[in-house]
Amino acid sequence: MVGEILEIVFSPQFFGPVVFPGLVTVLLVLLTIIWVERKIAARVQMRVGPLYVLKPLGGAIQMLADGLRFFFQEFIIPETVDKLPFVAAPVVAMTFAILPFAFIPVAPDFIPYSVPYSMPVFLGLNTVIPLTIIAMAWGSNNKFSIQGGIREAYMTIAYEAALFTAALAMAITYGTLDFAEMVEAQGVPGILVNPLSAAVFFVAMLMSAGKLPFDIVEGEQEIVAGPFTEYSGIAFGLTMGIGYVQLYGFTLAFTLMYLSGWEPLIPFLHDIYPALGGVMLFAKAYLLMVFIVFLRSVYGRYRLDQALRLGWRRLFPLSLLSVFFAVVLRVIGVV
Amino acid sequence: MVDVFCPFTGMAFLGRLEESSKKAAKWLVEKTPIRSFRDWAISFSLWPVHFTTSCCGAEFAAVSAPRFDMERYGFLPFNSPRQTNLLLIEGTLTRKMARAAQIVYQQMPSPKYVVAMGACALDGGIFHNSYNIVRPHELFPIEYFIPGCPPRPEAVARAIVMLHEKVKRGGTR
Amino acid sequence: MSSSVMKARLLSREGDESVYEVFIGPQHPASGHMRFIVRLQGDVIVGVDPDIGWVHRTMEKLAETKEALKAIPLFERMTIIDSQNVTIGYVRALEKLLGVEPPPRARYLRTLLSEMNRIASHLYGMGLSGIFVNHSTMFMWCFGDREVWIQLAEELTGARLTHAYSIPGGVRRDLPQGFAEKARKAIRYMRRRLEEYRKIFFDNPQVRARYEGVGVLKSHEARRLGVVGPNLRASGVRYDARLLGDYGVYDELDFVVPTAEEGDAMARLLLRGEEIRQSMRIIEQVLERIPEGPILAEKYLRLIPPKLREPALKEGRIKFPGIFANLKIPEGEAVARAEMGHGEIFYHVVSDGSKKPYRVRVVTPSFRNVVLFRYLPPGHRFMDFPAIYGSLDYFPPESDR
Amino acid sequence: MSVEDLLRRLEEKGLEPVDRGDVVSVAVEPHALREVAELLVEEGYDHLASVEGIDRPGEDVIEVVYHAESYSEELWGKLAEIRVRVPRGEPRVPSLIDVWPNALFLERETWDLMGVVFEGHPELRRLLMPPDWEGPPPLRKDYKVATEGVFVVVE
Repeated sequence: MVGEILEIVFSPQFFGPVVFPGLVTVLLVLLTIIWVERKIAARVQMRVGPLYVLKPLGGAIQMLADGLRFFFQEFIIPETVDKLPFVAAPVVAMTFAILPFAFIPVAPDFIPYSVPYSMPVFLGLNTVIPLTIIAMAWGSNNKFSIQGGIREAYMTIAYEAALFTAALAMAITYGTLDFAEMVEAQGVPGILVNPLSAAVFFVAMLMSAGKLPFDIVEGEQEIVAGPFTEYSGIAFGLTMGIGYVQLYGFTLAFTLMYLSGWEPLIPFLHDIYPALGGVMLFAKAYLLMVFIVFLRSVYGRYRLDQALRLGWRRLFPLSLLSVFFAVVLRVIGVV
Repeated sequence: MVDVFCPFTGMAFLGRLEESSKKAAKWLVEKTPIRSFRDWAISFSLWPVHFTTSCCGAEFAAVSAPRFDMERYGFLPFNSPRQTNLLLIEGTLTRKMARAAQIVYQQMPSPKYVVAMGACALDGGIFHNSYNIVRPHELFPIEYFIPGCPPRPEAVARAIVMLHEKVKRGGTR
Repeated sequence: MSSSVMKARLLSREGDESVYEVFIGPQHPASGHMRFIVRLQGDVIVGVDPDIGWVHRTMEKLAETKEALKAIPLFERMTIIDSQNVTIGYVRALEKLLGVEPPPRARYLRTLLSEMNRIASHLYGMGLSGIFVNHSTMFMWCFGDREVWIQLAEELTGARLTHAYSIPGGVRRDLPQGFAEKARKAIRYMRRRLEEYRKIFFDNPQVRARYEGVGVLKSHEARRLGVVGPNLRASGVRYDARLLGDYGVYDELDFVVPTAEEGDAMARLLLRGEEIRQSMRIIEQVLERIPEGPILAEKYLRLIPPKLREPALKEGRIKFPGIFANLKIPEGEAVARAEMGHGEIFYHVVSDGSKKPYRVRVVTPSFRNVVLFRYLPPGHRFMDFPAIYGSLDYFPPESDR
Repeated sequence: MSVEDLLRRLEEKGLEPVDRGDVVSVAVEPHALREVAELLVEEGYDHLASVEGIDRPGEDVIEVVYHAESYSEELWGKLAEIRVRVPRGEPRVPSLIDVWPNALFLERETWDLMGVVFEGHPELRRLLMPPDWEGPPPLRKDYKVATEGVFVVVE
């Protein structure tokens, strides 16, 4: 009985989405990365940042306090909102933010759902989130929210084309649509093979996760909290998490596609349990996330039209160029 | 609020599903370990709403700025009243502003706290005979008053720490 | 541009049903204590209606109910971040009515505190302009460095923000020991920090993208609209109330009133940085040249009882004799202008010969800059609005009084 | 564009300008206000520094005082002051918004706090006072607020 349960728990199909890289790790990442973000910003800004909540660790559980506070706080459903989308959208958004983790391989023999096109599935599932955010904005029935929803809609179209095309370039380079095969095909990290595609993917990733300098959707100086203005309590906790979960997913994908994934594999850990072989992958992704949240202390926010212009006039042509580059590489047979 | 058919009527839910589930949730939240957990979380996550009523706002800004950095206690000024739980009345409350302050207070989800800052928020201060001010204690239940015109950031920080301790030991209800 | 065209741009426009009205404030991350009714057509602003008065604490009326001297701390509350510059105009107006002139040392001390306040005020404005494009580092740095100047001012006057330093006929306190060294240290620190600001903020491509070419105010428009302060000088008009020679010792010092030609938001920000540099130059010169002597006019020193006068002069602290609060202001009128961090403040004091002023009219720089909220944003994107607001360094309690 | 020119031109109009050091003051009738204002603009006074009302219940008038300022270097130190006396019961003066665009908010504030009606001003709405303010304009002398006692002990 216990053995069966353990077998289920440690089967890739369960362990992947639920423990690593899925739900549990997502929560852990959420708890720490926001603290890291606040702590880095504080350090740059000559401050201390969260501290007294857990002094020996520099206040590392600050987000636990914030999260619990949101959890126990009243969840106000205003009279004027459209109740179904208002309540359901954050949950749906969170679901669709976590679902893609089922398609992320973390180690050679540890692929939760082995599909030959995990990359498009991963990206495709992520594109549902903007729709739920627009649903939130519309359901909130608030002027700021609707402005935020419109911004989200504009931004989505601007970055998605570039994001997909950049990923396509890598698919052509490696000749596969599967993350696991991509990692195996990477002798040289993809970022060196096709830096153009990596750059485009990186910027589009920032836009998608709504991180500075592209946190336009939540632009607090103009539209308070954008689509999330009316949310309180646990629902706001969810909406706040979406961006970070998305970021985590994208950094994992970035690592798999451009930073040679779990390589170099640590055989010792991999032998104990295959998922432990994903430690390198996680470390790379986490470092990338730390770098991205560090941008908060360097940049402000671009304007909506500037971000759109960047998306359409720069990123999209560059991504097409990267596809062309990938085709050339393929034809001359470098990879 | 509709009557929901429930086979366990009289057993688990007394009549109205929504109401009794609320009651059950409340009972659960008020139980000691959960309640102290909750009080701990709230006390380390006092987020004041971005609402500047008067010139004490300059000192309020200094409280979250480097030298006094109240973020050490998890104090983070935040955008919308819906996501915050602390209303700091920063100085004089004019009649025009009082109405806005009331709306902001109503928009905040409970549990919520009000701290009044400055002599003007106490009893008018230097503007005690003005024709355009109101006393905040007539409008809100105020946890702490911070005297001073304007109060030094240390005083504001002290009030926040006091509120933090009061919340932590469950003294705010 | 003829004034009728200008007027047409100034008037509020309601717009038709295609206009999307957004109420920014009074509770809003970027409004502070005021409200803007922003009318949008798509993403483009058609009109902005500034709705001020949320902090109207009736200063002009209350000044009529107080003895003239007691109105000094009252007026400080208009611009608590710049309290020496905001009261110096009132003090000058009273001095003109009373017919006293401050002794040279007092004038130097006033200049010293004025410039320290100006730096603190500019840092406040620059910090806000940072947070308005969500550049939190600039905000925190400026507010952190502002504490340096606030601490210096506290050492000089005894209060962090509300100094009430200038009184008719002089100042309240003398220079404390070792002040000059600390001030020079602060100046060295600030010079280094301004370089760092340039690196992270003014040369940041993102900040340049947001501020350059936004909210352009041309020179002739600035003249006609009566815009004041750095906002005026960034449009290429060289005017500064310090140059009038009415107060302080500015005519004896070597400094430049910086101007810029562009007139956009970036120019306004850069100009503030340049003014901080000039203020630091002034402080250095003041510390070098400050003469010895009394800090209160002879006329009022004589009012202090002899046994208190000696210690007061020795300690450099003036304890007000009771009679001082009950000064009768001679009948007449006086105007005074002074340059605050935000711009020029105007006082008109009318006295009927009693202890209390009959009427005090004060027009604050922020109030004169309110027209810009009508004038500048139309035609810009919605997201430019915080940038314009941030660059104007508008302080609502000052405007509402 | 100099102070002498201004004084001469005002005297040509039959007015009596007074030079009080930093202010050139001229008293006009309400109907001549606009004319004088336009003259000042021609002389380089390009904007207003202040519009105010002084309530004088003893003489039953409200004195509306305009201070014009110039950014031209020759006129820096001199303000131009126009004083208009209007009856307290019905204080009406023509609006100067066409002459000085920045009179927009200054006049609106004076209407708000002093009750002076500026004829032709396009938006005389509440500016500083709450929109539902009732009662007399607060800056008038008959609007009383509590005064402070004297707390200073005479030594």
